[in-house]
Amino acid sequence: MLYLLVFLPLTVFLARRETTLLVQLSVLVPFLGLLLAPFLLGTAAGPFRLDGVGLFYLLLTDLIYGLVALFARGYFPREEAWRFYWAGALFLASAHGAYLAHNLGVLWIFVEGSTLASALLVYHKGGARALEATWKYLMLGSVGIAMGLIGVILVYALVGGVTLDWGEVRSLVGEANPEGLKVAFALLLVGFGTKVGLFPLQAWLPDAHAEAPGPASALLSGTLLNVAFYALLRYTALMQAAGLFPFASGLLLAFGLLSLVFGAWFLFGQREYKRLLAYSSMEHMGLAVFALGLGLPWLALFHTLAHSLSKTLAFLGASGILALSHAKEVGRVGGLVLHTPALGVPFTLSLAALGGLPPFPLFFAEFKAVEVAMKSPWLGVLYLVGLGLAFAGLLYPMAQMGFGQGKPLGGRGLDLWLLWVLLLLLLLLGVLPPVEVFKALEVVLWKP
Amino acid sequence: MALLNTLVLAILATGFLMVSRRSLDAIIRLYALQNILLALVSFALAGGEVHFIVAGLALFAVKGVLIPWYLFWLIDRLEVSHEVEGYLSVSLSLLLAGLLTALAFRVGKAFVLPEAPLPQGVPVALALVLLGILSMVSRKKAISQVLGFLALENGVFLMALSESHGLPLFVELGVALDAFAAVFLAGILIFRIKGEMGHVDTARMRSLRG
Amino acid sequence: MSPLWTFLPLGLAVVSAGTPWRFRGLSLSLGLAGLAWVALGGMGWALGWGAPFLYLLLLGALTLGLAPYLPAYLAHHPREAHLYSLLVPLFLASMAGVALTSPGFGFLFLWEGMALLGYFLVALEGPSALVGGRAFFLASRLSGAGLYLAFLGHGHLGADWVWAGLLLGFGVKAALFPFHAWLPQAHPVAISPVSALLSGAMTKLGLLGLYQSQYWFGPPPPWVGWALVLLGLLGAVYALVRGLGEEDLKGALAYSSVENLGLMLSALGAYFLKPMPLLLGAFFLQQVAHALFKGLLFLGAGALEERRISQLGGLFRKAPGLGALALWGMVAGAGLPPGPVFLAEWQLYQGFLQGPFLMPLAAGALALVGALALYFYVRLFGLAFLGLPRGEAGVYWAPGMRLGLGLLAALLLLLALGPGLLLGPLGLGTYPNGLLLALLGVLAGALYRGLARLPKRLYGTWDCGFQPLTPRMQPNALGFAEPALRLFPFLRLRVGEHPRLEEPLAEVYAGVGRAYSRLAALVQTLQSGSLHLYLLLQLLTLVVVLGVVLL
Amino acid sequence: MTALLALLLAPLFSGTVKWLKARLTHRQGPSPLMEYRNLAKLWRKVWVVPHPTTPLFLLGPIMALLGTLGALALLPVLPGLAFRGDFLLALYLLGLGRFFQMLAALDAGSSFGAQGSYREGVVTVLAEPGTLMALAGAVLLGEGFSLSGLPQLGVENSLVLLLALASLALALLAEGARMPVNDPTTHLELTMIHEAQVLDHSGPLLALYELAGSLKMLFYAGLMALLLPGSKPLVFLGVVGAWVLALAYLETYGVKLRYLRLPDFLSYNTLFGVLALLGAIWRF
Repeated sequence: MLYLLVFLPLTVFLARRETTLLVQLSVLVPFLGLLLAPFLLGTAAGPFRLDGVGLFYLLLTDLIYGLVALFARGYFPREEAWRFYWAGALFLASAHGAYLAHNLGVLWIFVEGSTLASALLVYHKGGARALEATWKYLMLGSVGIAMGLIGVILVYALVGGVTLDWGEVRSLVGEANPEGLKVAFALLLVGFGTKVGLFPLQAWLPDAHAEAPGPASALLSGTLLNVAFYALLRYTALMQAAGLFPFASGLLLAFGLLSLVFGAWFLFGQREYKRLLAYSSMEHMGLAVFALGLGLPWLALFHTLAHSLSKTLAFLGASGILALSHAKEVGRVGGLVLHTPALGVPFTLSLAALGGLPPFPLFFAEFKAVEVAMKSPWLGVLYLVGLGLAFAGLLYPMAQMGFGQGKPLGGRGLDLWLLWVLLLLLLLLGVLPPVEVFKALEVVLWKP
Repeated sequence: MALLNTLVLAILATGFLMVSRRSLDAIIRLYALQNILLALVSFALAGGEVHFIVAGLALFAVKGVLIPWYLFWLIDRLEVSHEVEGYLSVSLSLLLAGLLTALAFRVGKAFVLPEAPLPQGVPVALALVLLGILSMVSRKKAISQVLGFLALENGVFLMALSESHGLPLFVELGVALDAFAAVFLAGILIFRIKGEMGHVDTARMRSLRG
Repeated sequence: MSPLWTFLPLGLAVVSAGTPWRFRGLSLSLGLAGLAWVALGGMGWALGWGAPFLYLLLLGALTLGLAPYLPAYLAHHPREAHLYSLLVPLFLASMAGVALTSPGFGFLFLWEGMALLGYFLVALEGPSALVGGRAFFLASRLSGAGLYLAFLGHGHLGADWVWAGLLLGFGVKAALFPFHAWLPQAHPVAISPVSALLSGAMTKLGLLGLYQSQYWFGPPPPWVGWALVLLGLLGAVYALVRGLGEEDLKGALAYSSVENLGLMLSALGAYFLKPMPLLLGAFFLQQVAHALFKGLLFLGAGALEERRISQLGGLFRKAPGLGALALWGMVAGAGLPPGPVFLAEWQLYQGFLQGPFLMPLAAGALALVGALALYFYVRLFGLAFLGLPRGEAGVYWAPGMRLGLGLLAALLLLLALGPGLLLGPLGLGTYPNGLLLALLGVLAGALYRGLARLPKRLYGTWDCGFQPLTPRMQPNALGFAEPALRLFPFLRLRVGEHPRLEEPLAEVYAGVGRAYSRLAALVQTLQSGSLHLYLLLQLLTLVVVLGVVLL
Repeated sequence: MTALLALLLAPLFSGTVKWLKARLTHRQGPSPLMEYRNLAKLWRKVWVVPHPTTPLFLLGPIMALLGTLGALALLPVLPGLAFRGDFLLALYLLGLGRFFQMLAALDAGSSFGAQGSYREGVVTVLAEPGTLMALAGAVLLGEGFSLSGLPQLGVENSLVLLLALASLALALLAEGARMPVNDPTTHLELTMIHEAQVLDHSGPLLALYELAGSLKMLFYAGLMALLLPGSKPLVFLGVVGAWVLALAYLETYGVKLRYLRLPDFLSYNTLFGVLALLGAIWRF
């Protein structure tokens, strides 16, 4: 059954280039995934095994993929839609594989696979800018992932070269040489950190997010980054099992804070809204890594969930704006809340959500992080300063695009109701954060 | 043991040559040679176990034959000069390569795990990785960056060999498949870059900034 | 019981938010919410349940005034009316919620949510509110950061740090100098009912928070008290002088808010240094009085279609009712007897004079504030409502608006007649202000009637016998203030064909902004587009991380 | 009580000053009682309503008079009201009168009225803090925080009370719009403060203003009297008499200050106020 789940997305190719059929299949597949996956919890097959954390990310990915696929229907012209759906199917398959993999080697393979598939997503139809972005993404991503592979090899060697099965490695890692593990973790952190988009490894991220077509950007930010983060999560849990968490924590906190602060500065100087959202992804992945470094995996999970939903909403909104206005710069779009509320209200609110305001879930996540970080006050203060700076970076775009000078947008019919669905989800999550669920996931991940 | 040492040193030598040569054809040939040497190392380490030999053969087939052939085909079709363009002169490249290798040997000790089957291979592997990144950082042609990446990949492979007899077979194959897919995709992209911009100079691809 | 009470106002407001399209429903539910808050707050305050209930009373009073006003106003300004009628009740609910919760997640949730709602309410005014809205939001988040520091750092940080966080958090909200600059930018650009809420109610939450903090986090260190006294008075003087040069009527009112808040902050600071009931009386009485008179004035300003003082004039004759209500508001605002603000200042003077160390000198600053406030409100009322009209400014003055303003004015009058309603629970009394009010009213009325009956003759204003007077011969907004502005060299007055006022403090803020922009631009160079640089960065990161691991 | 006494005394006070000034310049001068007749005459006259005016035009003189009377009512020269903080109320009642007077000056839409109005404002800003601080210093030394408990000039409190007296004297000149702050005899609009404000008021309105102006000076004289030892009503009369002499002298032989020099002159007032308050705090 798990193999079925991995290969299910590839059934989309049966539709060939029939757009209608492609859309139907692309929505049906994640829907099936959503239905099927919960029943497969705990089953195993070959190198695959579905545990709670994997299931969580799998469901999240399927949910977002389904929504994005639906949105893409109205976004792409008929003749180029197949490119998106084909690449998307590949991507979804590799994401499924990564979340189902219970073997560190297989996990690596699928993470790399998702890089390649998402490179196709970025490339989409071509053009000089998209090519440039894809090339940079491919190079940086491949080098990073190669570093990660060295880390995987070291871990494999450290546990005696007998197994890469996650459960077994975790029980074996306690006796492994701690110095070697540290080196391995450093390599893994830099390797997967490149894909997560941590500073200063983020260079590919804004290019890829900005040049990919809108729905693809939403997929990249909402799901792709999670794939790499998931790998990082697994390895951090390994370090914890080996009793090396304090060491890992230092690195994670440093990368998290750096990403936060530099993300804030990048945000402040940015004039194109899609790049802006990309930098915001970098900032938020930094925050998730920071939460992980604080020793709160459940919060990191929650943060990625909240970020994925908010960012999907933001990118779908942004792609709608781009499609209707053909302007990339913040300054050339304005007054969306006033003139185009169906699009402007959810988009502006998504920026507020990314700025960490209630009643959105990122507020809860940041609050919890500060609460714990304040135990070592300087950490807490730095975190607060970073959050403030990041908000300052988002403020101008939010004000200008939501309420500034601008023309009403109109024309093509997009499925804007999807944005409201996402907004509703965010509100629900923000008002009633299911902390207990995440605490339970933490147990799966953290305590054998 | 002496044979293994020689092989490892030869691999390092190919790495150096790949950094210093200015002709793409030569570098591709060197890359093929490096893969032959790696395959030999893996056979030498296999100790008669069949699946290691299978893996070595498969890898040789993909990386020693298929990829070089694909790259030759690529540069023929591209109709660009076969010369490597870079930021660094040959002597400077070699100097930096020497420094990085020294660093790799200095740091590599820390990487060597107890029970590693080929301890002397670890610093060399690390050096290959660093040299690979060096050529990616310093060379402008898209295709030479791909070659740098491939050299890096070989370093990783050597690392796997030296530390632990390589990874489990299916993982190894999956990794090779990914590497091949990456190179294949890169090749397609290079074609498109040439078609779209009329050059394959990555230093001139700087329209995305800020 | 605190959480339970929180839900009542929330529920009421949500009910009113549920009727967004029918203004009549909005009016009714706002009125009900206002009544409930007034009743609940008044009862709570009288029974000694604490300061939050006074705040509830204040909010309820303001809501009562808003109930008839808002629908009438929105009917005339239909743009985004449905959004306003959805957001205003939610905003009210968030304020009531903040007042009734104690520090923790819920408090910050409501506090930051209030900031978001407030921002939307300001920003809905469109491009003209862009800068002001941003200033508001930035300040709100700054205040939020201060509260995070204080609330979450409590127990891990020393009292000094906690109180620094509280000063930042609540102080920014209450326009503590020099963090006041956002207020005059943000409050005037919103529509008038929103300005009234922001100035009248939201800023008070900062004061309430500071007051409550002494119970939440223990008594403040002495420097907090002195900082509040000094910065409060400094802010009051600064804001009045700056406000004297303000051309925008609502902007000037916003500066007056900064002044009043400064006085309240200094009263609280003095109370921290020496707990005297008098100071507490001043603190609370001025809060309610300020909310009422500022609400009255802002709502009144909403009736005008022109906000530049130099284009106004002669409004009293156009709308005598509005003029009379505004006059009452301004007499109160100028801190003159028998208005309730004077009663607060009267207590504040006495508190200062009995304060420790050099605090009696603060009475001098207070007197300066009083004199400036007199000048300030003479300018506002005199130039806008009296004299010859300088332009064709229209007045929109619907019955609902009249009722709203009338309600607020009546409540203000009630406060002037019986300040004991508020001061009683504190065990304080004042001189019989109601008697004074009645006496002045009766005597002035009698004299007025008498004089009006005496024989009189209608004639033009004396023009020295030269050419007839024109409206342009009256001093304009800056001209009227110029002699006073010259006394305060911390503002630079540029006279000439286009006279203007320069504010060095604003240049400081702008300078900080520019420096930060430069820093951000510098960081952007990391993303220069060069793949080689990116790869190098990646390599260096690896080297650094490995170095950290191995060394 | 004090208010009634002052009300009776006020025309005499200003009349006497006028008469004395005339005598000092060797003119016959009007009788000191002339002011009573003058007021009665004004009261009977038809008053002019300028076109643009509003009820504020009328309220100006009324409130100016009522405010001043209210302040005077709080002076315990003759036994009267007394409570904590009454001195603050008294000063602010003057302010109330001033507020309406300034507004009434703006009401007619004349540029002169406006000039007078803002000049009055500037004088207030300059004079008020010092006066209040000086008075507060004296009150702090006394009992009950009230005018009725003010200390008498003696050896131990001489510094504070002398400073307070000096400050009150300056305040009288400034608020009463007398030399050297303002020249009450000229009617050149550009130099005036008080006169410019009342320019458009005529007949009974002018009478009220005239009365209020004299009363205001009597208020400060009364305050000074409270600080001096002796039987209050008698001291009060004495102080008033002294002021008649002083004003007549000052306005005969003195000159009016340039308007722009006013801050220099009135900064003495602030200085006295600060020193008096400091003296009261540190019990010099």
